[in-house]
Amino acid sequence: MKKIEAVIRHFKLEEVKDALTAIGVHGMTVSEVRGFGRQKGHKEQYRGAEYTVDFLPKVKIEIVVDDADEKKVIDAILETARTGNIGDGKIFVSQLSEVIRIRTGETGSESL
Amino acid sequence: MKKIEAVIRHFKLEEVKDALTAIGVHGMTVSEVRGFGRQKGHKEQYRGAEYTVDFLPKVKIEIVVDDADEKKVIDAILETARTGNIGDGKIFVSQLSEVIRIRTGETGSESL
Amino acid sequence: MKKIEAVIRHFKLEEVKDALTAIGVHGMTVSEVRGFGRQKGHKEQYRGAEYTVDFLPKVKIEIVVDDADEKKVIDAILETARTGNIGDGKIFVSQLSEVIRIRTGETGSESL
Amino acid sequence: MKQVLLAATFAALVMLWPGSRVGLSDDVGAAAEDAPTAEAAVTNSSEATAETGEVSAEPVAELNSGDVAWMLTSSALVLMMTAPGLALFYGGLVRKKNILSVMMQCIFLMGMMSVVWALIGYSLAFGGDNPYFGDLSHAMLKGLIPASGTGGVALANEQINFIFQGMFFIITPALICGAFAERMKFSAMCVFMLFWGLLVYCPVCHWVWDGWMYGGEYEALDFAGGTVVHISSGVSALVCALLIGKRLGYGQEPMPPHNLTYTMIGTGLLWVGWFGFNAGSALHADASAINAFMATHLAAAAGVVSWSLCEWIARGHPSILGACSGAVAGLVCVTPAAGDVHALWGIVLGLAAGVVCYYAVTKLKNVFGYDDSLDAFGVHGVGGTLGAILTGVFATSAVRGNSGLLEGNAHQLVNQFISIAVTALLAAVGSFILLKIIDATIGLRVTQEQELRGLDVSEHNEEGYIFL
Amino acid sequence: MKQVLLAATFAALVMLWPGSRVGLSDDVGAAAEDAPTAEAAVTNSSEATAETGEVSAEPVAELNSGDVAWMLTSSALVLMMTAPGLALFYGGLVRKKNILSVMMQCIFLMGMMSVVWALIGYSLAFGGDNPYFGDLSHAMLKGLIPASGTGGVALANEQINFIFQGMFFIITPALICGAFAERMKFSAMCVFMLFWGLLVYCPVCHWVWDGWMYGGEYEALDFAGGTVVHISSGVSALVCALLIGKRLGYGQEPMPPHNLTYTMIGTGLLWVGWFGFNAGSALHADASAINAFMATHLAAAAGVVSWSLCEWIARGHPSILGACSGAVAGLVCVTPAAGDVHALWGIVLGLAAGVVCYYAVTKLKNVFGYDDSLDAFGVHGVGGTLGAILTGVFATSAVRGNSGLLEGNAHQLVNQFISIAVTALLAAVGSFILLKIIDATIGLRVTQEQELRGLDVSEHNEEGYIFL
Amino acid sequence: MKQVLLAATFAALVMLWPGSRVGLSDDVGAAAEDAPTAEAAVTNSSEATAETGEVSAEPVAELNSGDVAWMLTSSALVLMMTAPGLALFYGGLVRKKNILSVMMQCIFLMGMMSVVWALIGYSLAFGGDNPYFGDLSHAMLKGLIPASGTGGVALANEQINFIFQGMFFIITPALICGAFAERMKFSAMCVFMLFWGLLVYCPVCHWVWDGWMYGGEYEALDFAGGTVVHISSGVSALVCALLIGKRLGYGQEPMPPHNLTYTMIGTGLLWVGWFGFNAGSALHADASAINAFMATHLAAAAGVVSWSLCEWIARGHPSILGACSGAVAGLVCVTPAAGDVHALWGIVLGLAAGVVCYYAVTKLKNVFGYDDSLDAFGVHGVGGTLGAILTGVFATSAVRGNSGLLEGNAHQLVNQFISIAVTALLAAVGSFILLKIIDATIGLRVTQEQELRGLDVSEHNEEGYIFL
Ligand SMILES: Nc1ncnc2c1ncn2[C@@H]1O[C@H](COP(=O)(O)OP(=O)(O)O)[C@@H](O)[C@H]1O
Ligand SMILES: Nc1ncnc2c1ncn2[C@@H]1O[C@H](COP(=O)(O)OP(=O)(O)O)[C@@H](O)[C@H]1O
Ligand SMILES: Nc1ncnc2c1ncn2[C@@H]1O[C@H](COP(=O)(O)OP(=O)(O)O)[C@@H](O)[C@H]1O
Repeated sequence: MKKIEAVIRHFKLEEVKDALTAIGVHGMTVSEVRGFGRQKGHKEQYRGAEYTVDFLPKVKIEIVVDDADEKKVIDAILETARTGNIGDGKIFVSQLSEVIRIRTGETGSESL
Repeated sequence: MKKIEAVIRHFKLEEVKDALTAIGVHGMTVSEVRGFGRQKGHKEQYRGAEYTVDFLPKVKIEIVVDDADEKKVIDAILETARTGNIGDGKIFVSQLSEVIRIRTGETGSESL
Repeated sequence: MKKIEAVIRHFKLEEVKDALTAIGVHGMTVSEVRGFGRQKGHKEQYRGAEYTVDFLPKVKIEIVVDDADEKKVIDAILETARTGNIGDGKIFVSQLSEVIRIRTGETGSESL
Repeated sequence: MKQVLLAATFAALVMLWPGSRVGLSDDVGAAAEDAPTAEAAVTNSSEATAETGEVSAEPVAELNSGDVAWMLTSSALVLMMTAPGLALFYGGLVRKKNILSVMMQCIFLMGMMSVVWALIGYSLAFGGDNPYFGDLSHAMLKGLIPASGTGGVALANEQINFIFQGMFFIITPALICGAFAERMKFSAMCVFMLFWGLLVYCPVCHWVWDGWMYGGEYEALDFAGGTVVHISSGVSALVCALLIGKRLGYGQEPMPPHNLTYTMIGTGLLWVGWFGFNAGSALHADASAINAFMATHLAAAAGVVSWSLCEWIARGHPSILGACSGAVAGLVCVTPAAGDVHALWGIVLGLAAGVVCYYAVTKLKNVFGYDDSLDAFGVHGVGGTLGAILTGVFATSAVRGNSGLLEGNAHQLVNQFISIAVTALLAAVGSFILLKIIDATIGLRVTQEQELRGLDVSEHNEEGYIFL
Repeated sequence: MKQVLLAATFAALVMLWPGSRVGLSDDVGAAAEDAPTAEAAVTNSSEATAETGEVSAEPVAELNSGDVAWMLTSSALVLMMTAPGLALFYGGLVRKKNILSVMMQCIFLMGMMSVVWALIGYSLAFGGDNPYFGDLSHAMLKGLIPASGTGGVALANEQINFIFQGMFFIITPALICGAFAERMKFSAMCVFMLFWGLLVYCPVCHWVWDGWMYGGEYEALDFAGGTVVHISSGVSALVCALLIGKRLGYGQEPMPPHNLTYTMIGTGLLWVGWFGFNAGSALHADASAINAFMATHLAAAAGVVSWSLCEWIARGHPSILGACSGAVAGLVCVTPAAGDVHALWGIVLGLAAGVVCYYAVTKLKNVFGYDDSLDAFGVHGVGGTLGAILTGVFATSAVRGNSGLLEGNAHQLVNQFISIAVTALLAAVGSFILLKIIDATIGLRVTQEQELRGLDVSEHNEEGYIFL
Repeated sequence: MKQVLLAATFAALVMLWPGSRVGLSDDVGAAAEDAPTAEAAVTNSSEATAETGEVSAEPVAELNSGDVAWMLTSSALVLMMTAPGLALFYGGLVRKKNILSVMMQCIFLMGMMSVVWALIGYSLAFGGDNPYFGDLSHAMLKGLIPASGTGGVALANEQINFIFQGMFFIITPALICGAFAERMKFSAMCVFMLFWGLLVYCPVCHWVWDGWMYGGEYEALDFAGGTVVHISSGVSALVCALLIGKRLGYGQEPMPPHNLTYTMIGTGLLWVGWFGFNAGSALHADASAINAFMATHLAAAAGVVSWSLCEWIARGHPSILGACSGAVAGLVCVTPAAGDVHALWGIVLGLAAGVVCYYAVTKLKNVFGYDDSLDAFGVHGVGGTLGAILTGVFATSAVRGNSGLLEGNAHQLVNQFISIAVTALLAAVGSFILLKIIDATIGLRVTQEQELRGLDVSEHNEEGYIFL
């Protein structure tokens, strides 16, 4: 089982979700994050104080899939989340040793 | 060392925490996430616009434990987080290569 | 490629970021979490009700780096995030099987 | 009674009476006799006018623009108490998933109750001469809208009374919402409030401000609604809390207020709005209004201090929720008294309310174990009762002519207890019956799943905050 | 015309006229003739006074303190409608990343429009005798500031008119902001509003309240601004929405309101403030103000009920955004009518507005496919037009002397249509031309990147909430 | 002096005085002589009345209901400035973890200062005839509560003064809280404010509005509190900021406002409330109130424009915090002037305040390096001083009879500088000594750990937002 984490732009979330649903992914977990990278942040000024805000709002999605589905999920994300501008984000893939569905106790592919 | 991630329902958090404390787990990290899965979302309507909100609020807990404790932690979660209804959530387990306590620099089991 | 996750105190974030930038880390992803550990929480009282709030606000940073950089990143974090008091947080390291830059499709070290 | 001539003559007499307290006329110094519903007398004449189209004989009286200005301002302030005041105060105390449901109750009651007030409520509360029941003489705004010309002073007074009292008809039910917050069906809430307003509020209002407890042997002192508003709503709230049962997870999971900043903002607006509520109840911009304003302000202030000190002593820290609750407790407690006690007693009332309500919401509730989610009973029921009693103790004749126990008038204290008992009884029995009927028909409570998901989404298809 | 003597004599005559409705003097019973801008007549005398330093002949008239109290209170209430009222109402409806941009529009308009009003706007709206155009007789506050002594009643009246009407000059453009929210350049907004105020608002205001539609053959009934405020802004909003185009992602991604609690708080404050808007438009604390207050309140309440019921029937749930929208729709619709219909018609107006605006924002908008982000047209344009028409239907002579269709006066209804058409035309054409010019010069819209990032950061370098 | 007869005679004389400015009586045109504390004279008679129970001789004067309506409304508006106004304005500017601590300071001061005002503060500020010190003649509300009947006009006036001025006694200390926000101990804050109120505020208030700077050779023009409120609080704020030291991490970590939407809402409410503050300071609903209202509104508007333009030029973007700060700066600056300058000068004052305060908070503070967290000094100290000076420059005799430098009265400007210097001196020295004593005893500052955790949790055991 693989965990695919992708940090993407906010306004791409719906599109990515639809693409993933289309290829048969049934679940994902999403969280708000702030990202720091090549994409330039912005300055904020409050009265006499000025800050450079390097952390920009991003969305992190986590999708757990069978090893076999890894590639098509990655491709779907690459296709839909890309704008071509700096700041589109990253995909990180890692290995899971176990996946369990709490409701039933099922494990592995069954649990997804 | 294992990292056990569980996506659970909000109102189960206290119960799960208590169960884990009871079996000797000393720490965990919690974050707000939104989950998409088999559990049906709801419709929201704002004047002329209607959206299906597929992402439901969930809580993600991350617990790092010695390999030896993996099973009892999973069992504790399964027991307390289950309601039997769709949407109870998942448990994901992965391998960590290193764990360090920032305060002391201790590593491995010492650091938990 | 390694993923280094660190749970740290809020007010250490800027310092840690600066230290990491100084040693050449170009990106990180940050999220708000709540931590439960040895650090004592506090009591909150609302009229007749009293709760012990065990979960304290923390910041989680995730940094993906080449295996070679793992140590210097960890050292930078240990140095800057430490106050010496309980609650400084943890560092967790895990192995990634793949890293991709969405904008370009580059993988591995190229993508960071 | 409905004869034009009689009514017109009567009205003219009333208006001409020296120091008459009926109209918003230029008479000054009548404050001691002043009270909310002398207007009842005027009603007839304006009705007569409305029906016949003839101008009644009012040779002297003129609308006093200062009184009009103050009463319109006060009415606006009392509306502000419900929204945004109470909506924020209560809204901040629930969990995030139920914030809109609380606010919806407030805004919808502003709509529904106002329309009901116009169609029939006002008439049941202020129509007719029967000391026990209002009649339908003002139903459908009869006698409340001009039939020719601007209708004269009598009509204006009746309209002012309609407007001002109508704001009370909104906030009183809204206060009850604190008891069943986070679990009651919206439809059930609507039905309950509709009938509660007509069957509990209107009678109590009629008795105390226009019927057998208004003047005469059983006269109850209730300047601005300690009995009519706070006891009636507070006791009904308790019944609601008992009948609807506890929230899922109550006592097991933490249910902290999701946004105390809202509660604090709401408190500020309630405090400000309460000036309209209490000082507006003088019905004139006169000495009585000034006295009520001053007593009200100092009672609120004293409530903040005493509740905060209770916490400081008991817990080592004063809390902002405590300070806010203290302000509201002080305001509730001074409500019946504001026109009959001077400001020094206002401070005493506030101090007492802070301490007593503190114990009510921190100890009493836990002892009895009911889940009055936002302490509608603990603050309004308890504080209102305390205020009604203390009004009977502290009423000072120098203020408006009424004496309390301290001035040797034990009879007044007895009357206060009668008014409390009668009001509490009607509120309890009425609410109980209504709730039982609703429970047996459409049901009181949302499903467990809806409750867990939160009422905002499950009842209104909306979310309060979408901070993405 | 500018001769001192003539002016002074004229003023004295006006002030002495029995039942004169000019001054805030003690006259009562003149409500039937009362209307916003009889003050125009007074203007000349006060100018004369200001210029010569001589005290004009005003032997009798005194400032009526009750009227002053009410008008100052009303002015404060109307300001509160823009901020925090509208700022919260609109602010809650946008996405989080644009909350400050909406609030900034409100507060900056409060600044800019007020200064412009003082320098020239008031004069263009209320200066001079020409029925079609205002003049510069009041430019730079001429005749609006004391030259010696306190300036007498005429000056005070003119100042009150300046203050009260100045608040309308703020909120009217602010309403338009709902149409182009989340995508318009701040600088373009400033330029547009500046000229819109002078070239659209001031003429309409002059025509309806001080010119050819005020009294005379083409008299339009617009008590508090259904035409001047709501139709003018609503129609302009539609033009803005059409010309500036849809928001990026409109119709594809969800754009739910980020904070409905703000929208609800804003609604409460708008409702409260609207009492100043409508009842203040009586310009006196008199029977007319009371009538307007009552009609306004009941229309808002009825709007809540009817919009909620529409939703309940169509969707199975009433929503809080619906209830709030209904309140505003009712308030908009009763605005032109408040002084000419009684409260029972107020209820009818509110009910009608709730239903009609519900369809406008849920169906109409989707059919035509324009992106009126916050439904400025759907609520203010549609509701204002409905109100203007129904005023011509329901106007009741018993209230202020004006009759509508129901009393057989079809002529009034014709006049209402004329006023609607003329206002809509000027608003549409004026806005169109202004927007085209701005588009061709500085540009209407932020860049795509700025829009995606949100206007708060890209236009103002700030974030609304930093909840770390 | 305390003899009944003498007092009654004196009171009667005062009331009968032509154009008397004592009572809220029907006299008009006396605005030019009008000023806050002529009431001091009345005090004695009402006291006498209170003590003997005899009705004093007041054959003519009657309460003017319009004035009462306006003063009660104004008092309510000024309370609204502190909560929710200032609580939101300041609350939005701190970091999330300290939001409740700021709000708690506001609400607790509303409680504590009001009670202190009743027990002794008012007496120290307005009691007795000594030009330098108030006495205890009004302690414990003596002479402020009715002893028989409603107490007549004199009592009513005294009560109005008590109520209205009492609201100033709340907001002035609350303003100081901006300087030490996010790090001061709550207990230390309470003790400091208690003594600051009695030892700094009351004397300054007495001097300027009831003592040696009120009338006579050293007369300072301070219509609504530029000196009494803004300079006293602003200078004290600077001393607090210097003595308590910088926040942990100041200058190193970003400390952006956590919720600018609150700051904007607060600004709106402050602006609205300020009408009560400034126009209410006319003490009547008269021409003077109208003038003050107009000048106040335009100054606020001009402040928005000029601060925003400064930012637009310097940074390329106007910000919402800038616009809000500009509004407040304009309001502060016009406060001393509102009753003595006409509205055109109001615009000038606002423009000047926007620019000067912009430089004070963006440059001055950085140059000197103190941490005045929310710019209490930069806005209130600097803006108040600017206003006090410009009042001495622009005061126009046509408004209220007072002339400034522009009308050739350099003496007034000298007096303004004297009042500024004396006030600043007392504020600085008084605050310094109090803070040093508190520091040596209970300590000024929370522990480092408490500060890092945030004052909400560490001082009040509560969290502001729980958005789970
Ligand atoms: N080394 C890294 N570790 C973790 N997250 C990263 C790293 N580099 C980038 N990110 C995440 O990816 C996002 C996009 O990266 P950025 O460098 O701005 O653009 P791009 O991926 O287009 O080159 C960042 O905002 C951050 O959240
Ligand atoms: N493939 C997946 N990858 C990541 N998270 C998932 C996945 N499937 C489900 N989840 C998470 O688990 C939650 C519960 O899943 P759901 O399918 O709704 O119910 P159940 O687990 O009871 O079958 C989801 O809300 C989501 O957060
Ligand atoms: N076993 C664990 N699994 C996951 N997160 C942990 C664990 N133990 C601690 N943490 C995280 O680390 C933070 C600091 O831990 P704590 O025990 O309070 O202090 P310290 O690390 O200084 O001993 C916690 O708040 C929590 O977020």
